[in-house]
Amino acid sequence: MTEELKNIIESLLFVADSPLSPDRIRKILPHAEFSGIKQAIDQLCDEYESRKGGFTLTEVAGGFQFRTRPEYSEWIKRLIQPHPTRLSKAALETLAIIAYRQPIIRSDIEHIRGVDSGGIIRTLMERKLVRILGRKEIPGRPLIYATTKQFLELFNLKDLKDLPTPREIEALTDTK
Amino acid sequence: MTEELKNIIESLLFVADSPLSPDRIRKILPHAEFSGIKQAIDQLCDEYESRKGGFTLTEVAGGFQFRTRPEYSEWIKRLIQPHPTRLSKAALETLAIIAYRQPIIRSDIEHIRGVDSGGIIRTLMERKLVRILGRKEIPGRPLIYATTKQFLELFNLKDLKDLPTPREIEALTDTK
Amino acid sequence: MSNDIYKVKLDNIFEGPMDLLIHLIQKNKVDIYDIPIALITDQYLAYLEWIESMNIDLAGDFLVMAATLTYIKSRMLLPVHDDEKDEEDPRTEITRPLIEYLQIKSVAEKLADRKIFGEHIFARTPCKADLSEESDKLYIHVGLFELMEAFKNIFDTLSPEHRVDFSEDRMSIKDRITEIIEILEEKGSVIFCDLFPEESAKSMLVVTFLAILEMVRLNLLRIVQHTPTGVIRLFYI
Repeated sequence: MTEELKNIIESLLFVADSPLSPDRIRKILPHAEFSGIKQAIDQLCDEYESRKGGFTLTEVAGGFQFRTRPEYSEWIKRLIQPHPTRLSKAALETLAIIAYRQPIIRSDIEHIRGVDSGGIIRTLMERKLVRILGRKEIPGRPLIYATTKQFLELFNLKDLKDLPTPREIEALTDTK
Repeated sequence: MTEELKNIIESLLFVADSPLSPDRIRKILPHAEFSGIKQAIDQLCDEYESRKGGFTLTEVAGGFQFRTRPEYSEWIKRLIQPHPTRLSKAALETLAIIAYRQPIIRSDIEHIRGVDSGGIIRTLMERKLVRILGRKEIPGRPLIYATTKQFLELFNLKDLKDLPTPREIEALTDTK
Repeated sequence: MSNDIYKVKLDNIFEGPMDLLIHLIQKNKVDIYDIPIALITDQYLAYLEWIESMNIDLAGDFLVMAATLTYIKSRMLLPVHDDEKDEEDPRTEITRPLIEYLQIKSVAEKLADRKIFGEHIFARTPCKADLSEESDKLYIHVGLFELMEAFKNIFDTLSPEHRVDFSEDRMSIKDRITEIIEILEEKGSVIFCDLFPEESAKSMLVVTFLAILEMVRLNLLRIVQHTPTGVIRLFYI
């Protein structure tokens, strides 16, 4: 086992998103001896164990993986954001309509999209991207929707005027 | 700075999916001194640097992140399928203009390159290397562009001051 | 001439006039600070002719540069009078942008030479074991670009009468601000909905709203709403 082999294996274990078995590593490094790979992994395990740092190399599910030590999970939980959620295409479209046409009432949104949009508007409101501005003084007094401050923050905009205009969108998205 | 603080910071850096700044760490560990955090990071950088293993703690995009050493990229690419990152010559030029002249408007970019650049700006925005900063308060209120954090991350840059300096243009024939 | 044509390789189709100029300067091995403008201009124009003869559409940018070069060439031919000695070399007009462009090119090359993240250098892919539990705090991953695309898709399907001409609106926002200020100067405050009479056109609603936003930004207005669904009132500061 050479020092370089150990380093290569360390970098592989580092980038892998699941435990790596010696067999798997062998397939990536066909020139290496199987015994050398095992030896390198053992040595890495020892090094991280004696170092007693923030993470260790642990044998798990038939392979090896770097894992944080459980003592620090409290802090790690503070760091880890929940999985980012994406906005669905329909939600994004509805948001775009509200952003560009605000203040707007639901029936106008639905007129443009051609489909019922109540559920999507509710989701956008729950995510605090859209808010109710008031009621329109027409029969039925429908709610008027507009975007929120969080909307501007999400898209890194100073104010609504910074939204690219349709013409600018055209100019940028035309691939010619 | 205690040994434990160093370990906690190490575990945070280990699980983070993007570079962590000392400020961000401070928010997670409110009981820690800012100077202690900085000291712990410095010490970790030194340890990984002198260890010369498979990865190092690198300063990038205003924060710190564990990153593999470039020597082993050949093997790592056998393990994970990297996303294509190649930028065309035109895209690189446009990106360089935005990086060095930001905040900049589209017509200034096109003035330097001498050609229409809308499609390329669009690609750079799509890849999140460039973003809209706002509008310039001149007639037409054009959009202002700037580079993103992802730009720094992609090119392994600490901050914008870390950008390479342009070559002195003396005798043009030297550049062949 | 036919021999020359054979010499032109595919990568000699230049992206822009600057690329072409730099190619010509390099090919002739001349000093960028002392460009033989007549020679370069002639070769530039010859190239454009060749391109046109190949039935390749020329971007307007190439023609603008041709005009600039021809103009500089003509100025260089004029006799210099004593009182004009201090005047700038006409070639500066082209030298300066060329040097700026060359600097950008050199920087772009240096960027391309760097170790690229995701190509030479990698970070960890956070694994599921790290993410112990999902919190209910949501964060949304979306860029302005996606929003723009969404709007463009919608915009393309809109019938013309639904489209709002934004450039027109811009003009009228200032007018609307003046009108609102007049109301406020008279009354001191106004109910938000009163600024949106039901008979007004859709574009007028947008203009009024943008006017109010602009006034808030300029610190002309304070907006008050006592209960979440209550009356919104605007006060003149």
